[in-house]
Amino acid sequence: MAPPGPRSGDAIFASVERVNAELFTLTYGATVRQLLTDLEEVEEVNKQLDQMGYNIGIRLIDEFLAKSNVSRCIDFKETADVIAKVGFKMFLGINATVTNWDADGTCCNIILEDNPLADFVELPDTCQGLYYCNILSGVIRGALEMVSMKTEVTWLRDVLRGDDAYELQVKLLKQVPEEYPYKDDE
Amino acid sequence: MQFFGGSEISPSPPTPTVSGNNAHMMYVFNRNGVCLLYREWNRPLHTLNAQQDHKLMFGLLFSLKSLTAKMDPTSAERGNLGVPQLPGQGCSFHSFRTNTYKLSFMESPSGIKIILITHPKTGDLRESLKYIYNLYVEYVMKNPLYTPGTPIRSDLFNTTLDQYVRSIA
Amino acid sequence: MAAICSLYIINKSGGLIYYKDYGSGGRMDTNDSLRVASLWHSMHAISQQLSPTTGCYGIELLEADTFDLHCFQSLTGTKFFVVCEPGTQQMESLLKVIYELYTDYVLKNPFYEMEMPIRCELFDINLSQVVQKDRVVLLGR
Amino acid sequence: MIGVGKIKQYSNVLDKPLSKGKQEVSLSAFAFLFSELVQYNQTQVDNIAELERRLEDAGYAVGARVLELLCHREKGNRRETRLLGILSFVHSTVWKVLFGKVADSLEKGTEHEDEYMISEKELLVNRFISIPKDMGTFNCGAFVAGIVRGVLEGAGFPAVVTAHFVPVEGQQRPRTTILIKFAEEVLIFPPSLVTVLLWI
Repeated sequence: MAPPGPRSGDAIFASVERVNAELFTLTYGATVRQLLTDLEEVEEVNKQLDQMGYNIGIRLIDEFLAKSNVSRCIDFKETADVIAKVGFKMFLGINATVTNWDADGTCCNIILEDNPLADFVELPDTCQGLYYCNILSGVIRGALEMVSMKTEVTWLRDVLRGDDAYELQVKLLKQVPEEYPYKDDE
Repeated sequence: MQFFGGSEISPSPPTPTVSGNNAHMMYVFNRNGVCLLYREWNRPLHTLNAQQDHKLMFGLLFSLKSLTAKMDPTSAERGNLGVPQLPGQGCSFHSFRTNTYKLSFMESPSGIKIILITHPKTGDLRESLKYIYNLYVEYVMKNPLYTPGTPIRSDLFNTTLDQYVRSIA
Repeated sequence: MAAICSLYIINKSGGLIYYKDYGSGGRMDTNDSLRVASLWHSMHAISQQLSPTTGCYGIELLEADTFDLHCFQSLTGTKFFVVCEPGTQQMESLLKVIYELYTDYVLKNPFYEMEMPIRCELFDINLSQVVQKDRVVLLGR
Repeated sequence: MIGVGKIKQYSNVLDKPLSKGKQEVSLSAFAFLFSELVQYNQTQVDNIAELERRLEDAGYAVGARVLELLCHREKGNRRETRLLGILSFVHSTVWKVLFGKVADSLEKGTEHEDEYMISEKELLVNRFISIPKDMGTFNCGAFVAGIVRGVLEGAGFPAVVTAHFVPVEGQQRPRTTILIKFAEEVLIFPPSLVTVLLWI
């Protein structure tokens, strides 16, 4: 029988074990605070958060693939779409919409309807320049890299910096095909 | 791993005959790795040139045989990997399947290896390969003009083979 | 003859990161299991090269005289394969369950380093519940 | 301590209600984040005691906020003043909010007056974690110990809180016990007495 198509984000979110978002939010808050204490430089914290997100992304992608029954990740447009729609719902219980694709389908924006990372959070002025939710951009970059798509993920809008929504831009830099690893004198 | 016989020229692939069946292609190798026959019926993708393709196929068979001999859970002594097996010695494989094709494989005690690549859902073709081996014995081995170890050029064999393969896969 | 003979997990560069023998035909020593893993990795890659059509993802089932070998490769390149009695059923779903155990008890373990051999107690405990001795207990996960 | 991520006392978006705490994320999201928090801290320390302390610190900050959040939401800003009251508040209310269930057990220590133990067969944070043999008795539950200390001290009950694996026969996995050792002034001057004194 044909392999079942990718499961919807809601279906997966309903079937997995869930926890109170506050535990997640407060733990993330503690993580950022630790980085601010250890690193002081806000720009360093942004980098470290992105790196931590990357470390999560390269692990989390396998769970995403296993639970979402996504069978192939060839086309960047399709992959980014399914990761945004299914991934954010499956892990964070939030809806994300993918908008304004560029002509050749290698760059898109993802708008988050909600953001559990940032509940109760208000940046004091000592933290200007901090991308509080930078772990998310790292997660997407790490996850996509594991399915051979090198990307650049940046924040377009951030509520904690005064914008009206959270919006990321995902740009495909290179699709790294798995080269045939054996020289021909095998 | 040097296992190629002297002859450099391998049979040039015949023009693929359009056939309704879902058999893709067939290889016949002798024990020295010479590609005696390559028939192609439906192969949209060629990643390598003919000579590399045949060399790679033989290499795959050789290694898979030594792998299966090594992994045979029923025999205690296993020999070690990569050591050439006598044809028919130890546990061998008879087919493998990927998402795009099924490869059926048969090896005679004389080291003649017959490989048929078909649609992934094809059933067990072990009997069919035995039958093809008989065709090979009838039309090739018994043909006085054929010198063993050289590519097969018998049209009668090819047409009979095409008909048969069309009927099974 | 046990239904399942052994289980291998290989990282995306062909290194063996997990090997479990279910005590059927003599355990393979570590060198051999490492060699089997890297040989399978290259066979799996070569089989894609020989595909008559595009979109080939490598060997999923190898049928030999005395065993079957079922292989699942994740889109991230990690391979899980199990050696079992010829004709054993449910191996695809078993491999899927093992893949999910891997995403839970290996990838979520802070003390597991990516691509390295798996030494996670929880992975072993949960695996032993799915594969008791050599019978597969496919409880609804 | 830089005050980022502090609870919103006031919010310029006045219409945004403080969440009732009904929103959820997947356990996996928390597990991957927590795993990364542990891995990050491993790079910042050179021994296990330090790693435990750093996780405990991280937990402490969470605990302090949980107390504020819950007092506002659950107890209408009335502060808990009795020792057993705060312990059962942690054992049930805090555990339910953070881990979705009441803790398995709350016991008073047998040897020492000032010791209490909250135990959990499978502490949520340890769900997917296998401790390598060479890390001895290290327990990532130090994070939860920090949360408990944050709640207790925030409520005026200073204590030393540690996490321990306790083997359970017949079980392959040990349970985790959060050991609470109250400071003596808590037993001599319980906060209820202190608050009375302040009013005089």
